[in-house]
Amino acid sequence: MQPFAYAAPTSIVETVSLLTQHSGQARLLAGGTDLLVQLKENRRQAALVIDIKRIPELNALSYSPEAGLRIGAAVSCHRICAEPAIRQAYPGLIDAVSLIGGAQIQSRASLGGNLGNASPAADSIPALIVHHAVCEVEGPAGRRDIPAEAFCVGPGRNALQAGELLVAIRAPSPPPRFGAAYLRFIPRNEMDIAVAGAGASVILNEAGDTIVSARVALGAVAPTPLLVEAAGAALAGQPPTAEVIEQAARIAQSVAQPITDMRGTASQRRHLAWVLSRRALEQAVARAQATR
Amino acid sequence: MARVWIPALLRGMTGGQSEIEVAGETVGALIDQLEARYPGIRERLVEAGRLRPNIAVVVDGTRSRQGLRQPVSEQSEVHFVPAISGG
Amino acid sequence: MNKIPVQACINGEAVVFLCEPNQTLLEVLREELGLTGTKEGCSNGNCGACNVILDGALVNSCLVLAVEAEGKSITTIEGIAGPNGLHPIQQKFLEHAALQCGICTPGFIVAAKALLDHNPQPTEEEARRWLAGNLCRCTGYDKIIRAVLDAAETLRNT
Amino acid sequence: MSSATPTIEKPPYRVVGTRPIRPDGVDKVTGRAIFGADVRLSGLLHGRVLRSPHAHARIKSIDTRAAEALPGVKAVVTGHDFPDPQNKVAASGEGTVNLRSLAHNCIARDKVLYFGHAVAAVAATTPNIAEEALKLITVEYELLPHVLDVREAMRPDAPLLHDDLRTNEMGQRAETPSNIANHTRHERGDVNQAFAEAAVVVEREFRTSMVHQGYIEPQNGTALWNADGQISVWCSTQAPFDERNQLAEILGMPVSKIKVTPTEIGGGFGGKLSVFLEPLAAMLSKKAGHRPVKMAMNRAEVLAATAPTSGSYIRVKIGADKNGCIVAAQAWMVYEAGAFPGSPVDAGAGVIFAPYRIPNVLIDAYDVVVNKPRAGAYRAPGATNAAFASESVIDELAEKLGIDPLEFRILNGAKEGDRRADGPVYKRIGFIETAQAAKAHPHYSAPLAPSRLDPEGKNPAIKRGRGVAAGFWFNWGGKSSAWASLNPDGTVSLIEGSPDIGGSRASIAMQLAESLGVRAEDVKPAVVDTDSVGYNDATGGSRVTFGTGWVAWRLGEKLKQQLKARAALLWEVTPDQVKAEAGVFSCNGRSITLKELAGKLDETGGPIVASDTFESDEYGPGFGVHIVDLEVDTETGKVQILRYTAAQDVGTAIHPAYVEGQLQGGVAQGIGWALNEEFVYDAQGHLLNASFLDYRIPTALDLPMIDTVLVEVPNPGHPYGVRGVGETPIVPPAGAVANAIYHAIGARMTALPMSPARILEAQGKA
Repeated sequence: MQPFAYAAPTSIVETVSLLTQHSGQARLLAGGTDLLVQLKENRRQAALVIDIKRIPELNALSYSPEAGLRIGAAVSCHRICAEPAIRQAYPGLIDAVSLIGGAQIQSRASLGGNLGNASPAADSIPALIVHHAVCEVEGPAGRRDIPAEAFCVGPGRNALQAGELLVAIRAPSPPPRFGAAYLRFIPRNEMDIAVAGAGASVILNEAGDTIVSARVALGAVAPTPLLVEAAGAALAGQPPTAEVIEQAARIAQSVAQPITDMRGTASQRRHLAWVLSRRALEQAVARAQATR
Repeated sequence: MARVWIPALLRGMTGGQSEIEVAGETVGALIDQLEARYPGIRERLVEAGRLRPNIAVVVDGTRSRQGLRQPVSEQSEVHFVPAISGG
Repeated sequence: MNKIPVQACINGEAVVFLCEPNQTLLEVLREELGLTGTKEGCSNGNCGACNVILDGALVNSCLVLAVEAEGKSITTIEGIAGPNGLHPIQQKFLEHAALQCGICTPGFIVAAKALLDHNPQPTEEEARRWLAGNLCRCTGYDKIIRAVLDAAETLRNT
Repeated sequence: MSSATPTIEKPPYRVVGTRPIRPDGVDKVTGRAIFGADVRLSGLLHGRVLRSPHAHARIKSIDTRAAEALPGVKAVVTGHDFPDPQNKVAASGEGTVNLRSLAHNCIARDKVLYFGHAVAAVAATTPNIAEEALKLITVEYELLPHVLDVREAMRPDAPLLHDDLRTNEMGQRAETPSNIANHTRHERGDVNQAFAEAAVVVEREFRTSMVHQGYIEPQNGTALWNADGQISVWCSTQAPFDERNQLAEILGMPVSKIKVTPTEIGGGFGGKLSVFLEPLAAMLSKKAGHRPVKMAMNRAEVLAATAPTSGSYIRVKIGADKNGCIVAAQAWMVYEAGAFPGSPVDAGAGVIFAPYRIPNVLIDAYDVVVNKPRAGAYRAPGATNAAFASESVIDELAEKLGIDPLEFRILNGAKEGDRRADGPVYKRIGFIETAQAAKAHPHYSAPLAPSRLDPEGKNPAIKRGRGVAAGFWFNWGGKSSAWASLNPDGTVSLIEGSPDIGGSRASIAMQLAESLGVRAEDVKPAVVDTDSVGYNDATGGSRVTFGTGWVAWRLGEKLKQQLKARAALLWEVTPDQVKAEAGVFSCNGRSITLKELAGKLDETGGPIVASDTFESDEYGPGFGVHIVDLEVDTETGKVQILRYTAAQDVGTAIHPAYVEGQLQGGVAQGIGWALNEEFVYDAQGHLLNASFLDYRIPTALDLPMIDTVLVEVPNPGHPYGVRGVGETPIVPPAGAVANAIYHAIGARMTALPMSPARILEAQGKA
């Protein structure tokens, strides 16, 4: 592996200062499941690797129905999935987080890393989008929030400014009759990167016969994960019927701008955007109905 | 006399004949006999005094280890096939 | 590059080693500490041959920096057998002929140990899912899964 | 689990057919076994290889000065450091290898021929320094046009890989250079007339992609070129003696100066029959002042630059009469050889119609070089591609004729005395028995296995189907040598030279134990270096349990004869009066156990050893018939295997657990090849998916349990009836899966892998 220096700061302030000093040459290490592979393959360069797992706030995980969910950027997928209350409240997020790698990767990979890596195929991001998640970042100019759907700005590029780091991801407590799901397509049953992914969430009315609001987000079909606002708009106020869902899925498909690469063809991905959006919506509706 | 099956790509040399009866007690002797009848055929099968490295001889259903020295009987059936490899 | 001293507990013993920041835990285990039972199959976290248990969690040691081991407890394949002999998982791998070439075996056994530590009664599907990060090219997994399920039963009954 | 269908009563063996724990087992479950990369020598250096970023280019210059100057770097080598061997052919596995090609494949000389081709190598004090040094080597390339597709490579205007390569047609070289290295033809009868008269004819064309053996242990090698000129090499190899020959030629040293020690080997499947790193490590060792150098590939190098097996283009046409008898079969087969001649296309041509009795046959086979890594053997090399094509067409013919697909195969199945498509007549074979065993298996009469994706059966997008296919592999005998010594406690030390890649120490030791009359546990096998045992052919071609096992049987017999003589001495009788039965020697009412007799070696004349070397041609081919149930998510194109049964004519199963394991492992590889595995190259010839993330071999979650049916038709040509087992099981799966997909969705798949994208495409969905 390429040579680099290593630091394990214990505070955010220290980290921001290291990032600022090494402008552009420092990389943050949480689980390392993306970063170390990239450094080994020389796909990214680093003069300094900053291990953020010793910063208490980045390792904190909390949830309450009142305050919602707050996941420190370095918290492992495994820890998130191990919390029954979180599993219950954030089914779409759990779908996604439990898909990221096998047991070995789960115990190291973090949501913060998944976001920071900004892969168009990142599983967690469409799920965070449909859960209305917000990314909390801190930098030389203090803290600010970035909505999950705005966090990625291109393949491998995120919205962090120089010296900024992702501190935590927050998601509001779901309202009653909320359901969410994330589905991805991979050729095997494990150990693959999504050929396409789709997250969906819905809030049903009290009677359960009308969609109050909905979100659909896609992965791996554009340079960044995509929030498909038009699909959400088409669902709002409609009954959760097969026809309505089909129409929303077709809208989602229509905004996909996939490419052909070694993992899939553009036409396959466009097709999958429809299949997965539809199935994710069906599942989100079923879950919302099950909460009644 | 032993029956030699002529490989398809050598049948141009035997006037299209695919099976030829030849006398001889070894594969080498059979090839000598063939060479007498069809000059040039030996060179197609033999290189530096041995069967070409990518050719195997099968006598009576068994791939020979002895190449040109492999004994044959009056009733033998002889094939020249590609030497194949396994993993 | 200055070497960094690291203190860790490996297979129950306190260990101090020096490493460079760009050395992986796998490299240090194998090359510096002589623990070559942990295997390198892909060095990218895709095969599981280098699995170790790090503070109770199953990890790919190729995707852990050696410096990250500071203050941690690590179990490698060399630490699976007890003072009285093989661990039941190891014994069942032998009885079921769950290995052919044996290169993936340490990783599978470490992963199976981590599985049974947190789920003593996995279903076949759960075992397959947990072990999906461990690649085996020889066995078709059939005998491995049987060995793990059988070991789970043995462990439950002892 | 598995069921066994003995068709012939076996003798009452005491050891053969039991399931003892393998002798090397404890070392392998505790991490103590020493694989190639585990070798550690004092003063060890670490080597890394600089590889070509281009598919085809001339090397104009290489500047290694900056790399040599990096602190910690001890040696750098390029192609100029090596002698240039003559065009000379040597044994490799069952086949042969051109040593000049092999040398040029290990390190490029004037041209690089594929992405990943080795260009230079560095030895340094740490792997990371060696890696950094590679970045300091400057290579000036002149890019040349490249060709990746075999049919394009065959065109007269295609870019040529080798200026001196001319098509060989059974000993005749063509006038002009070409990428077609070899053309083979098998012809019998008149196919054109037979097709004209046939009631049903099916013709289709098939494509398969280059695939990799996917062994989990990367290639590695440690070499010490000592100051006295002796070269020691430790490596993971299937073929230590072949590698010794290859090293001798590539390094320009006599064989006697080279010792190859085979370490434990982490899978091979045909991919570890020849050297890659070892010559580089040796030359680096010499240049670094005779310090040992260890080299190991990373996964990307393994995939890009070892010996994957050929992608192919195959056209198959088969005709049958109205009674369902096959009357003619034709195949036109083109296999990628990669950068140097030597694809397994001839083997493919030998197996493509092998299970069937066919009166009129025409097969043309072409070996074609392209700008990809040198193709090598992969478990029944060339056969899976071929059987995918032929078994798909056979299935379609059976369907058109309205005959059950297994019944159709039995009706046309080859038996003793029938002629193989490539000419020779079969001896005793077990194809019909195997097909009948598959047909009689409960799987074949059971309803389709339940869906995994849609257990409640509500989703009309999920379709299920069942498919069958047959497969054939020649097997091989080869040469084996071994020796054994009797210990005073009645155990036997067995010294062999066949690397144990899947449990062969056990199956070989068991054959000695059976013939001598001791327990399996009483034989202690060791696999040793090339100086310590006589010549052994490769562990490959399914030969070791057959060939080395035969030698072990003879060793047991030889030890037994000597023990009889010792007993005779004690009792003052002649050796032929002594009987030996199950480890007890007796004569005229007196008896002594082998153990007791072993305790009296010193007083009866001293130690007893036996050595033997042997080659047999009586190996006998193997047939497999497989049944698969699967489901297709028609909306995503994804296939899930639900149930799998593999029946095979295995001769006698010495250690049935490892025989089952061979079948299960072959099936798993075949399923991976069928569904997802492929090399993906971009237009410039760069391998895009050189990782286990994107080269998708099956995981535990992708497969069900794999049922095996061991059809024991003992091979009359072996003392215990052993046949080769390991390769046949990879042959049928692709065809069986293709046929099952057809029965699920009604579309014939004609390309491997049958990936989700292709299945969507076949349904017109994407």
